[in-house]
Amino acid sequence: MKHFIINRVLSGILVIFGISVFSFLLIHFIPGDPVKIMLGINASPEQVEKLNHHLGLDKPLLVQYWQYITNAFQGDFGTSLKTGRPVLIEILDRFPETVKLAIFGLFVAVVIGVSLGIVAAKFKDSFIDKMCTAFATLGISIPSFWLGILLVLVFSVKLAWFPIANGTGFRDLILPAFTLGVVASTMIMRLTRNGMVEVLSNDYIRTARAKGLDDGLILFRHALRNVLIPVVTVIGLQLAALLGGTVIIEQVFNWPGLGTLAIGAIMSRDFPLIQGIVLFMGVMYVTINILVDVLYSIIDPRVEMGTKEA
Amino acid sequence: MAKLETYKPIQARVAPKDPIKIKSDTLRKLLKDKRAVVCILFLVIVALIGILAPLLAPFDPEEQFYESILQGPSKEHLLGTDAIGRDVLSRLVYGVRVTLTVSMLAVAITFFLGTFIGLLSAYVGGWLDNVLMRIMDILLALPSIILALAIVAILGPSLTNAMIAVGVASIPGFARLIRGAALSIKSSGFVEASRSIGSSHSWILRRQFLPNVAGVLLVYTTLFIGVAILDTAALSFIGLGAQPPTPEWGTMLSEGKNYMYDAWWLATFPGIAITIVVFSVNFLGDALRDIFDPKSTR
Amino acid sequence: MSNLLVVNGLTTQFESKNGPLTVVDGVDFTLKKGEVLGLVGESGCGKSVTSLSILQLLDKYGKISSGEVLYENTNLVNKTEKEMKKIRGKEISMIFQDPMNSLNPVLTIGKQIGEVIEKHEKVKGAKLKQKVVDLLNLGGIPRADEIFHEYPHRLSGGMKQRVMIAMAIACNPTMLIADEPTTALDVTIQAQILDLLRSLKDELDMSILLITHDLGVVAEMCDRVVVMYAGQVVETTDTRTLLRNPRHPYTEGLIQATPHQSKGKSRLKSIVGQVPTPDQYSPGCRFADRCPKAMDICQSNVPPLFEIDGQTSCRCWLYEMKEEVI
Amino acid sequence: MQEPDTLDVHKTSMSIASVITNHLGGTLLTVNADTNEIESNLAESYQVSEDGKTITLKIRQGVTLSDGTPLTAKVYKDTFDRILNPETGATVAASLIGGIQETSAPDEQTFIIELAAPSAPLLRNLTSRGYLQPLSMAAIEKHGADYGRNPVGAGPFIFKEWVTGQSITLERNDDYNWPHASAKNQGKAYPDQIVYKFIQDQQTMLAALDSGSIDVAMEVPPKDVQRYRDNPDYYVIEAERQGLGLFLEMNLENETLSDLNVRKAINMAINKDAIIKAVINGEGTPAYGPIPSAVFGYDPNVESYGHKLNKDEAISLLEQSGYTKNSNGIMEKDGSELTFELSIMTQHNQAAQMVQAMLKDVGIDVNIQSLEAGTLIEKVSQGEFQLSFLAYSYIDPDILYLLFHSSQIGGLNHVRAQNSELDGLLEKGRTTIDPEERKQVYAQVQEIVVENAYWAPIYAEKVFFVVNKRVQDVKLMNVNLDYQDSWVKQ
Repeated sequence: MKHFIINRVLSGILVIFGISVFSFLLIHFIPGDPVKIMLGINASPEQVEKLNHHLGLDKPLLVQYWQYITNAFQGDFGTSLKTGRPVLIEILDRFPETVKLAIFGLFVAVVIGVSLGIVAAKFKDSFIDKMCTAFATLGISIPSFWLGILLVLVFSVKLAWFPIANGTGFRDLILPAFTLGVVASTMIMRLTRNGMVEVLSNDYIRTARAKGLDDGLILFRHALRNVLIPVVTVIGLQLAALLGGTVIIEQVFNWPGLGTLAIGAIMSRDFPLIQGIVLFMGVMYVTINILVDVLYSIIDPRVEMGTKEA
Repeated sequence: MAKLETYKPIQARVAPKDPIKIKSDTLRKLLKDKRAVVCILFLVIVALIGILAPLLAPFDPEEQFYESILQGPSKEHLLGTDAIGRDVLSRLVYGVRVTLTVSMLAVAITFFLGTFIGLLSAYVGGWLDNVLMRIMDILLALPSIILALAIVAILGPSLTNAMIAVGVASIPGFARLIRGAALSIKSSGFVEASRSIGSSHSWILRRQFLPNVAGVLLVYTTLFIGVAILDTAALSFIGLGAQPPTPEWGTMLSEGKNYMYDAWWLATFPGIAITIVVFSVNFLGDALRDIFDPKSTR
Repeated sequence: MSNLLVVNGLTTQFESKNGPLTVVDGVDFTLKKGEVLGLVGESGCGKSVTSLSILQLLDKYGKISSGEVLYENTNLVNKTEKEMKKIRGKEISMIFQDPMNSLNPVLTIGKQIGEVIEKHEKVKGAKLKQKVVDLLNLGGIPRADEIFHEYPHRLSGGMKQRVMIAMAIACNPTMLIADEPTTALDVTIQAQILDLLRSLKDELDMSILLITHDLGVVAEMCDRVVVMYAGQVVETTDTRTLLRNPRHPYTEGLIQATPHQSKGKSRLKSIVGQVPTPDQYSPGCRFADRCPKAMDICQSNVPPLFEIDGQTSCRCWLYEMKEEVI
Repeated sequence: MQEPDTLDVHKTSMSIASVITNHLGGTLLTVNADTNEIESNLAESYQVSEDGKTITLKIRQGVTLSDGTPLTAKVYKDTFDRILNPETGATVAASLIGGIQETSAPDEQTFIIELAAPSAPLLRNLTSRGYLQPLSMAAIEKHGADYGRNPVGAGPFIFKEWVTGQSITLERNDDYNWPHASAKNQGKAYPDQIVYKFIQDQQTMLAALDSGSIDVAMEVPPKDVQRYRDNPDYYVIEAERQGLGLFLEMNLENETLSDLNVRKAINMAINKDAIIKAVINGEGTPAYGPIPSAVFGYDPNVESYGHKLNKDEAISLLEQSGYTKNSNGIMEKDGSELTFELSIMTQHNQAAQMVQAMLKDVGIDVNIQSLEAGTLIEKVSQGEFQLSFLAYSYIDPDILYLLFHSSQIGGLNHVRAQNSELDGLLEKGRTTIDPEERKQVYAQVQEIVVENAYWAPIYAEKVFFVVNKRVQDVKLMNVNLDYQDSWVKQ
């Protein structure tokens, strides 16, 4: 177990290092001078020059990168060009909102996905099964931003059940989380269904029935745990995606998450902030992947750490 | 980070236990499957609409009628007019061309590069596999919206660049899927068998790998078309996709968003169009997967 | 010995595209207390479906269309699913052929055995653990307390079958159905499992319905035997008579096809042809077209089950003169 | 409405930050809403020296900042020194008082400003709210880098809380009793608290207004205003935008565009009324010169000599320059078609597509390149463009210096105008103190710009605010909302 985690963490660090180099170069190729954007159209050339120097943007790329990495190791990810606040604080200010949306969205996805998956498996090849699969395909086909707009139009404007843009409380969370959840649930639903159909045809389910256990117990203790194995991977993948903050849903619902921060940072060419966000995403992506693998071995005892294909 | 919600989970949608092989009687099976036939028919019709757009569209998509701006669906403008008086129906019809060409070419990029990387890394294995997969990890970890934005920002916003961005952003996902499928073939014995009798690498790749991976390729490519359409629309939604006045569905949807309250039809019809086309593509993909997947649960 | 289980005219059908298929067609037999009854026949003759029908463990396509299963003179067929749940694993329990897949891979052995006791006898905590460890020892499993926490994939086939047996006898059932318990195991393990079953039968005063296609196992284990062919019982007799003086040509064929040191190096004769599927049954005797002694009557009408003597009955026109057993 | 970058008025480059800090601070001088004349405010009185190089101001007594520091001339001196000090890296504030050489505070009440040369715009700049408000040096030391999120000022409201990404809350300053003369309520402001909510998307903002989670909507898009005019529960406040809503810039370094006939033809091809009707729902006026009527120095007869819509004359002008229409209707000369690249920001998509169609009518082919803001600003300032849409807002005609003076190429002079006569006039405009004389100078500037058709001005627009009737008496104080007299109907 330990050996596996160490080599996974090492490869993770390698990936994060790769991300930092890749994104640093990538960002600097994007045309647009942050200072000019910051000073807006009323800026005179001298002012631009002064500020560029003040922020150290006139040094060669390599020097800037080296400085960035050395600071990063001491936890200083530079300050945002736009707000002058440390990048880490800017991110951590927004991160809880993204986590709230991600967790709640994933919760909706798992509830809808798993329950529909079980129902579809139970009534395999029946009308209900076909309906659930059609719903799953529809869920993946709708552009999520259009779905978001529709929900806002119907539930917030017409029916006024949910407030718009008045903070990130529980009631504000419902619509965006539902939009995310519906799209994400289609994956989980499909996997649960196929997994459940396969598991239910297994001998150990027949043994459980031969022991006279109740259907509910068989379903949840015996069947579901085996179905969880493939489903956990997709939930892990989706959590990483959702924690990344979905730009478009955040914009439609005016959600102050990392997605909006990232778009704002790109638009204003706030290099340190973009770099910080991308690095933050990379670290989160790698950690979640490692967590999914560890979770994998907890759920599926047959997995000896290290032999499982990463 | 900001994820285009659609494509990443594709990996989980298809968990190929056994290699999906192209069967000789594929076409017969395909025609037998009711769903596949319906989808193919629908997509052919959509393609025809695109090709015959000049005949079908009542007006020139870029013609502006200043006196009938923002009008709802009416006799002469079946689906209403947009903010500068252009006919929504004509733009939707011409939009078919744009959307299909863009998604096809984007998927082509994903297909060629993705398959190449996937097969190579699975077949050669060892350090190359490791390096390639780490690069894929980096691309996967990089929020796809940032990757797409960066590509569009560097190359400049245009339909072709949006297409390249969408194509490249899907490569990591696609490559991993193909690698998975290829690995399961490689470990299924007959590749070692044919290598032991001294057949050349290219022969093995051509005769052993490709036919077996072909089934998977067809299935994923179909599924990724849907993804490409959605991602192009998403890019246009944040203003980095097609350039005005190109009638691209995603741009029409994002323009429609600004008139959500007073001109409902501007966002609704492009939204429906995207959903139906992507739905039929995905449905076709599912049908194909069930046909090629020997252990289909159907 | 009084009868524990009486099966009368049991018929089980499976829905299929072209109408229901009768897999078990009017089967009768009785299992006495403390007796080991063999249910023998080539694979595909309906013996497993018969055993599953007794416990109503058929999948959603199969159902018992007629007949009765009297267990301690109550008819199991018209019991509700809820009532059946109280019987399964408590009164009648079952073990299966392929131990490799019969245990849930993600639950510990202790948990899977414990849950039967928890359900039927409401025992919890340390007492439960102790009971499970005793069962494992009873099942002849070494290092019982370690195995308690172990997962199935770490055990060998034989060991897993022992766990299955321990699980089956957890609530000391009065009857055990063993569906080809040793077929998937190699010979040495097979003998150990059969010894275990025999000792448990005596210790727990349990009767066993043993389903197998291997006459060697029948010879070793069973008191009486029921031979099935194409969904019907073709011969019922005690084991010694069956081996020495098989009446039904199909039974003879089976015996000649079984290797035994008494036969020395003589070539084994195999029965020509295969077991017909339900939709291919001939109107008369279903073994007719494979039977070396087939007569015209065999082709046209179905032989009833003739009572030969108190012990033996046989479904074959050769024994027509003996009076009929309905 | 966007989230501001910081509330440190010297360092912010976002106008929204000045809107919010308006409530926190006061200005030395103010502009009378009706007469457009400069009046006293925190400065009781002011005198400008003969040569216009020294301004002496008498600071009003009895005013204290929210952290208790009393307002004295020294407070103003420290504030202005902080702006002028390059270390601060001041942004907009620095450009407002660029001309100042040195300031001094001989006693509690007198604050003296020394100028290198007489600067006409300075007085008006001193009325700009937000950027030039007095700051407390004690608070700046105390919070250091975080001062941006804990601003202190001498205004009717005090900073209370900033929830990142969501809102900024200001609460009433109870001991405030020095409002501007024209305010009805001379005591502390009526509202207890103002909450600014950041809503990126305009439609979502309007949805929030409809659902009641906000009372005041700022910068409401023209197309939605009519809906609220007809709705009894709301009232609309509108003001002329101090700057051009939309104009087309032409890059003089481009060979074809250096020909005056082409630039005039482009001016005459554009149907300004059609664009106003489609893009801003008719809520604006066609623009013929570089500055709108709302800005000091506007010369009304620009409307007479400005270029009007005249397709035939446009075509004849092109023909004069040797262009002839080819088979597919595009003007051609020595084999090359007359085509231009129009680089715009995404929010101008609609107007761009209309101009594209209009120019096509006269035979000029246009390809639109819609870029996001950052890339566009970079390209136009480097001159990597042919045609481009832009808009600006500024309270003083001195903006024309930044837009057309040859020294500003690489900055705002995107068109690369190099006209010595124009340069001279722009410099004179800066230093002429007397308003009448200054008007004459800018009249000539406007004439040269229009004659040379450096731009194709399209429209001047209005800025709209919509307020829920629940909140009464929201006033307009030179383009910004003022809540001094506003009260809430319980």
